Amino acid sequence: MGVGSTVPRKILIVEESFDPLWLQGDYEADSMGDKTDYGATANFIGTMRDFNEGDDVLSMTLEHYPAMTNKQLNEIVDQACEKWPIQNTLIVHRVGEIFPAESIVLVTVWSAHRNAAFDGCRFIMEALKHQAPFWKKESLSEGNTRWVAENTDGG
Amino acid sequence: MGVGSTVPRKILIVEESFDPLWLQGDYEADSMGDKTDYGATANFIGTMRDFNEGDDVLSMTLEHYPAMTNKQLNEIVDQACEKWPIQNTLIVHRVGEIFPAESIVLVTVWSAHRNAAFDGCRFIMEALKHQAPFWKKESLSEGNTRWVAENTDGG
Amino acid sequence: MTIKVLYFASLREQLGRSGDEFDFEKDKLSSMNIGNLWQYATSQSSFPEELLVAVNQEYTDQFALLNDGDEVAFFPPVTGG
Amino acid sequence: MTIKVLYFASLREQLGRSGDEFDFEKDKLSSMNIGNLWQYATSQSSFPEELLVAVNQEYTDQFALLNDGDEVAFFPPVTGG
Repeated sequence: MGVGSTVPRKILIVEESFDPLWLQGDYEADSMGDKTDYGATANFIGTMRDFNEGDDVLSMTLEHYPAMTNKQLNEIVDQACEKWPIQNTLIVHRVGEIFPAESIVLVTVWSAHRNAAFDGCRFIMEALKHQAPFWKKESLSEGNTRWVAENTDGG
Repeated sequence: MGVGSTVPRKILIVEESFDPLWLQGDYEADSMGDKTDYGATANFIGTMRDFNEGDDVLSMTLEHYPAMTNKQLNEIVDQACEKWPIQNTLIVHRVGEIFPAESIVLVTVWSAHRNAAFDGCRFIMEALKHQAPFWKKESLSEGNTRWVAENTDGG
Repeated sequence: MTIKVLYFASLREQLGRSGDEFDFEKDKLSSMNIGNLWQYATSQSSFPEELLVAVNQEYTDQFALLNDGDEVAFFPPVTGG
Repeated sequence: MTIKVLYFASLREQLGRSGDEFDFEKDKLSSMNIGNLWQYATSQSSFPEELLVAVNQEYTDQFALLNDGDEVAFFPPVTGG
């Protein structure tokens, strides 16, 4: 394991609705509260939309593979920390039934420098979308359900 | 003026310490609270560090050119909105005397798509750094002051 | 020689179960790869192109070999985030 | 013909003032560009390479012409964010 695995991070899988900004502020106060050496924080929040592929979506159910989720997300953070000088990372991902306008995912990266924060946050988010074992099933307004087939690049 | 100028945004210059996450949540509740069509929110927070160029920095004083700041930031948001399908933008920038660990700047971009949110947020942040008329003067631990000479690319 | 197999999402629904637990003879296990296990477990003759597989929570492919106690997971493309 | 000139940051400190207000004859103003105004206002013979200038809050350069009522701002490289 490289230097990446020693960089602090918090990875949280939640079954209830969460407030990403509150969690970020809370975690920052806890783990960065005494630090004055980070100059850049970048985050991304994914929110449930009420439409997909032209259909109205009433709710979604997010399934995951708990043991692998945690392992994969930690490896993704390690990879990011080996690429950029990252000081801390917070990942929160929702599972279970979720409704429009609720938060699905939060990725926050703290660094001394803005390129590392921006690049690291985006890298983690893209890797999460393509590697972390989560699956979405949509409940449509017609009463049927369908599995989301694939994550697009940047969609 | 193109489509960009019609996209909602809030641009705030503040003279007191501000809580970027609280302001983002508050603005989102006000201006996006009834929306279920945005899937992606990206933000960047710039925080004052207690060192620069190898020296300890006790505080900074941020000066700006108020009439131009507002005009420039609006133009930058317009440019971003013409490049990407952005739904809303919040920019908060601190002026006056500021201390380590306090927030200097917040840029938040809301969009239906994550690429637009990431790219738009970064574009606005880089343009702000290179075009918006703000200037930083550092008070060093040796008792002297100095003007920050130039913003680096991504530093 | 125990192999635990997990199925997720649409695959779980298609198969009507979330997993299997197999007990193989040592000789049989050492002659099997993931592709063989997939055929054995699901009676599907081919390994779908888009199917993902992890052994002990790490991604691998259909040509990987098996060891006693492995947890093998089959699942469709991931769609989190 | 009035021209308002503003100086910011280190330039303001060097000059010891935050601005000037000039009243030019119409003929004089129409023969001046920003570079000439800079020389007139600061008695500096050359236009520093890194110096930025805005007329009516929009970036421009030393070759731009002036109009009655313009607000001209000179300042060093910006360092916000």
